[in-house]
Amino acid sequence: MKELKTKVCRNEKIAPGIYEMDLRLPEDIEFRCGQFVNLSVGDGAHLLRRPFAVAFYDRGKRIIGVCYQVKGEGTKLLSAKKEGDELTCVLPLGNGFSIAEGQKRVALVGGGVGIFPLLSVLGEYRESNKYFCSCMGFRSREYVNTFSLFDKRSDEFLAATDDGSFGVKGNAVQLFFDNYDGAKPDVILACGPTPMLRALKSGLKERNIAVPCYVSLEERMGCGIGACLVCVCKRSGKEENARVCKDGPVFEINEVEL
Amino acid sequence: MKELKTKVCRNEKIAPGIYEMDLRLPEDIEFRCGQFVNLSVGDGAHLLRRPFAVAFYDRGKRIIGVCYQVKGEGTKLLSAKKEGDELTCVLPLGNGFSIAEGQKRVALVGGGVGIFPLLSVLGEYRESNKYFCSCMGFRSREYVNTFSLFDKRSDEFLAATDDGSFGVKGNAVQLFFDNYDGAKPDVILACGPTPMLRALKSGLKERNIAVPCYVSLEERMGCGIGACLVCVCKRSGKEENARVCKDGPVFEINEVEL
Amino acid sequence: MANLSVNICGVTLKNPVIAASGTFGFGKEFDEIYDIGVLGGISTKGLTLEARLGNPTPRIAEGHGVILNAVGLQNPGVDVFLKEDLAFLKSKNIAVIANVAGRTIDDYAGICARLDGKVDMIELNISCPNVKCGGMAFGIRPESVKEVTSAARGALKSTPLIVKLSPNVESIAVNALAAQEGGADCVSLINTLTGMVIDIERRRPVIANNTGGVSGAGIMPIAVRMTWEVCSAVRIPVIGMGGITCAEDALQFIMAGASAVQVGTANFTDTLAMPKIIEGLASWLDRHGVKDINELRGTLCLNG
Amino acid sequence: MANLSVNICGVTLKNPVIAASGTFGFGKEFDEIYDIGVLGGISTKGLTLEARLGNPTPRIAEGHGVILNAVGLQNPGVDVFLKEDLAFLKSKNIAVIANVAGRTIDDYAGICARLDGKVDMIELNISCPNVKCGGMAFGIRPESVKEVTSAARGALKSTPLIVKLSPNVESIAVNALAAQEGGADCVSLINTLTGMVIDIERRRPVIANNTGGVSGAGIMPIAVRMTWEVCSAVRIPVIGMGGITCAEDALQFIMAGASAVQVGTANFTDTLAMPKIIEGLASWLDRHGVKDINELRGTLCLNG
Ligand SMILES: Cc1cc2nc3c(=O)[nH]c(=O)nc-3n(C[C@H](O)[C@H](O)[C@H](O)COP(=O)(O)OP(=O)(O)OC[C@H]3O[C@@H](n4cnc5c(N)ncnc54)[C@H](O)[C@@H]3O)c2cc1C
Ligand SMILES: Cc1cc2nc3c(=O)[nH]c(=O)nc-3n(C[C@H](O)[C@H](O)[C@H](O)COP(=O)(O)OP(=O)(O)OC[C@H]3O[C@@H](n4cnc5c(N)ncnc54)[C@H](O)[C@@H]3O)c2cc1C
Ligand SMILES: Cc1cc2nc3c(=O)[nH]c(=O)nc-3n(C[C@H](O)[C@H](O)[C@H](O)COP(=O)(O)O)c2cc1C
Ligand SMILES: Cc1cc2nc3c(=O)[nH]c(=O)nc-3n(C[C@H](O)[C@H](O)[C@H](O)COP(=O)(O)O)c2cc1C
Ligand code: FES
Ligand code: FES
Repeated sequence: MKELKTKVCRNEKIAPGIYEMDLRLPEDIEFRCGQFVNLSVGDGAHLLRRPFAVAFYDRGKRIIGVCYQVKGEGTKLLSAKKEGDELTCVLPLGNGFSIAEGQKRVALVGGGVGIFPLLSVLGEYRESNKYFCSCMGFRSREYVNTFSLFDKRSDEFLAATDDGSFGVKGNAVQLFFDNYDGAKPDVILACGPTPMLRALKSGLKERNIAVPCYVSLEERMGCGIGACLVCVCKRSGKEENARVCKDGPVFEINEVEL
Repeated sequence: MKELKTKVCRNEKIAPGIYEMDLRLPEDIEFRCGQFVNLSVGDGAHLLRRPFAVAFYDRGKRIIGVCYQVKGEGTKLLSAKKEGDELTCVLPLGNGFSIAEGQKRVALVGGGVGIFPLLSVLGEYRESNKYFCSCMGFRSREYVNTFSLFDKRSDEFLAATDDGSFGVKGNAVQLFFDNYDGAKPDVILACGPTPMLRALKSGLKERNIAVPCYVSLEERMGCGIGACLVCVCKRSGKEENARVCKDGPVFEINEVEL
Repeated sequence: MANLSVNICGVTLKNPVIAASGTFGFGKEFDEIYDIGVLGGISTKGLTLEARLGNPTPRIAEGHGVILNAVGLQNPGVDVFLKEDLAFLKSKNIAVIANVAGRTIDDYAGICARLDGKVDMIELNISCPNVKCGGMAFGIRPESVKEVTSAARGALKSTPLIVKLSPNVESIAVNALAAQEGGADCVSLINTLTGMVIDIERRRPVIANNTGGVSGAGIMPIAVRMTWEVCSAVRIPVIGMGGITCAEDALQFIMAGASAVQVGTANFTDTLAMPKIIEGLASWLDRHGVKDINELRGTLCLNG
Repeated sequence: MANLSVNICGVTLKNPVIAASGTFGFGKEFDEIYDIGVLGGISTKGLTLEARLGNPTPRIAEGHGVILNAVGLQNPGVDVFLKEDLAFLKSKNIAVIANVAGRTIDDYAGICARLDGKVDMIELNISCPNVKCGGMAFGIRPESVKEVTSAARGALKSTPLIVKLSPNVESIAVNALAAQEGGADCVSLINTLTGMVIDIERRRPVIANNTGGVSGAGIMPIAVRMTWEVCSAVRIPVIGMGGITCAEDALQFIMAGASAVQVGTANFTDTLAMPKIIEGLASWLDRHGVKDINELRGTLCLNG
């Protein structure tokens, strides 16, 4: 974990309300897929950094890419940043996804901004012999750009939209279960809004699927490094909390209460 | 008085710790010399605008120029602004200097950042037949750039530096009185730190000089437009305050307590 | 377009956005920038019986996201206000709230008597931290809040009385109840929090008065919490303020239970802040399909 | 280089910069970013007798220049701290201040007894606004401040006792005096101010606990004023905090009379905030020809 000054080298709208920002790091950093960065928004009125998944990483050029949706004031400020602007950040944060040697067939299930952490999985395992089946849900065909990267890099790409304007009508979890038999995953990696992850959890239970499933969680953060206990979630069946920023953001789906 | 969005079109260091910033106005504004602008510093942590004299004005291009010294946080933030950055401002503010028809010989007495409001006088009376004698004081020869404009535009230019590294050793007020007989002004316009203005006031009294003398004052401001009564000074011999932002910043030197 | 007008103690405001006392003078200067007739109302600079010069300068300092002021009630006195400034405000067709401050209880009663029937509402400033005697002294303990309120109430025949509460207290809700018991028709809050900024080079407080009142965006969470506490405690209408800079901020106060809001420091940061807030409210309501701003008042649901 | 070390109640700190309770855990995580051995000290997360889970999430919200938190004293309990976390902090050679919180007066005494002689100082958190019983309740009225202080004092043989004061009171100086009378060796201030941020889309408070404690840069003028009031009132040393982000901020507290400072929220904005403050102090002193930071303590001159 390091506190670093970075320079914006690109900040472009890639879909309605969604931007990709590339940041140049001053030094070499090692990342694992699913890890995140805690980014300042560059205005004195905002004391908290914003956590974003590192969606892309070009280690040679020392450039990380984050994709973010404009939600509140912080992301609005970020969207106005220009090439050359400076932002500070802390990174790499969190545990990240890991895929065991024996897990050959990987299902990626993503909804909304939850798809971005999953992009880094495809990046990291680009050269591997794993088989990736991506089930992605998004609002409408206007967001199709955001998702084209999954299409290109996945061995199998399935899309759902809320309004059916692209792929099938429905959400990522329905899509996943509808295609489960074809996908036959050894491991499931998922990220998205909490209701989606809840649906995934209960769907797995109902169908008695015991395949390991890892989810990346979101929680409001203070320090982002594990010190302040702001970002906790409950461990299932224990009187104990886990820190999303340090013990997560990736948890085995049955390990935590959603 | 208007609230306007402006764009930075230049922001350059012209002397140690001193910058000139040019701002493009979205519409035509009429200025009088000695008026000022109340400028945002472009960061949410700073709720107050900063007042600066409009040192230059190119009405054709709709560009105003302010020269500022980096003092605290606000001016530090300003110094980091780049071409294209947006700042909001309120302008034109204050009463400004006025030179009566019959006042042909004008003495300008300026010290430190107090020289900048006086620059606008030379700009406004560029085409007039007035005779300008400028007595300017500054720290050392490193600041000579800042003052070169006075040199070029004044009919007579006298300089003093604290360390004698340029012009004579001393301050602007000493310089002015030492050369008073040559300057023979019909009106004196002055700006600078309060101790300097006090010295000017008592010097005029001692020497029984009755030539009208106008000074531009500085005071911390809230609204900048006359509503909040934050920026007052005392009117001499009256139980009454004047507002620097609205009734001033220019006052006849005997009208106010310094 | 949605209805923005609200009624407080029988006074109709065309919208719930009022200029906060001390930041807007008597309206003339801001009217050079925009037509202040668009506002719901204005609370004047604090008026005293006689003219006052206020505190020495500097009277203002800046913190991070906040400012401090110690103007100290400079004003021309209530009679000059009535003669020279009231007519202009009346001509603007906005609710005119006279903010009044006194040294003694009799002062408060006396000023109220002179203003009775001439302005739309009176706001008792018993919470100004920047004057040596009077001012905040009355605003700290519930007993004295009640006492000064009833004295003012007794001096008024027809004008509704607002009591402006200090946040520098143990329980602002208890003081609001005291004002209600004393006969207040409305309470407004918050006045400024007491603060200090030190110039470390000079090793002196920046403000000549040493301490000043903290206001501006940074205090808003404290002001919202207090507004919610007071709204939960009293039956009378509440006017909320403290750090409001945009329509969304104003809506936090309204959902917490405020009938209207005042905007102070934001007028310094953006001289058009209030007209923007009013437009912002209208467009928020339209976007959310809310027909009447009165439907939003007190709609806050607590968690858990 | 100037001397930065200070002595508080017989404990020597290599510099006056202490990590504020609750923002720094037990130091392990920040030590992954920089060697926390450079700090003057650390005040631990609030410790209770038994382990606690704290409040539901969200536990944090943002205002303008401030944040709000309602973590609610999640901690592993004092015994686990002693067994698992203390050794690491001791190995860092910094002053270890155990921040303690209880539900009852007996709780406070019990925790103090367990910590006595094992840590460098104990800081009584009688001012946490984010827990239902105990916490702030003790910190509001001077009588109960004194009572809980003497109970804690009675349970301690060798460890100096700091009492951490709440700003949500009528007079923090009166409460500081009450702590001094109760036997406190030192007071620290301020804890957070109570606030609320409303999510207007959901019409609910952002924080699950509804209200939270306001901290960060925006509260600094209030904290400086209170530190100055307390330093003017008590004989015992004072530790100042609230919104400090840089060396110049820390110097405001020191000139107001504080012997040391704590830094909380700034650790979130910049994980290197504290080492930068320490370096900044050293270079400010050198630039100003001040040989010893102790020479600056309480050097504030009032205006007028
Ligand atoms: C580990 C992690 C990875 C994330 N990755 C991405 C990503 O790749 N792309 C993306 O678009 N979004 C991502 N998010 C969500 C993103 O952090 C929030 O959308 C963002 O912080 C909102 O900031 P704001 O200033 O626009 O909103 P505001 O409402 O102004 O923020 C106020 C505060 O709440 C916090 N906050 C608000 N919403 C969230 C949220 N959903 N999760 C966490 N904190 C929140 C902010 O960080 C800030 O502290 C991620 C969140 C986490 C925890
Ligand atoms: C009418 C007028 C014209 C001015 N013209 C110029 C100019 O042309 N060039 C120039 O360099 N300076 C000028 N000044 C001074 C300039 O406004 C201050 O140097 C500047 O505001 C300092 O801001 P800061 O953020 O660096 O300081 P900070 O200390 O961070 O400022 C804190 C607050 O104090 C105010 N403040 C601090 N010093 C002064 C001061 N001397 N006068 C007024 N307010 C102050 C700031 O505006 C701000 O509100 C002028 C001042 C006035 C009143
Ligand atoms: C410069 C200034 C002067 C003020 N003068 C008064 C006053 O005369 N009477 C009063 O009741 N409040 C006065 N206030 C307090 C404001 O009316 C308001 O309560 C406070 O500033 C909080 O609102 P804000 O954060 O929107 O500014 C003053 C505030 C400022 C900033
Ligand atoms: C996330 C968080 C948790 C906190 N937990 C505690 C605590 O357990 N005990 C305590 O005494 N103070 C606690 N505080 C208060 C801080 O120690 C400090 O008093 C306050 O934040 C003001 O300082 P700052 O503005 O530098 O943050 C906490 C503050 C924050 C932000
Ligand atoms: S954000 Fe501080 S522990 Fe996770
Ligand atoms: S700054 Fe408000 S009256 Fe001058």
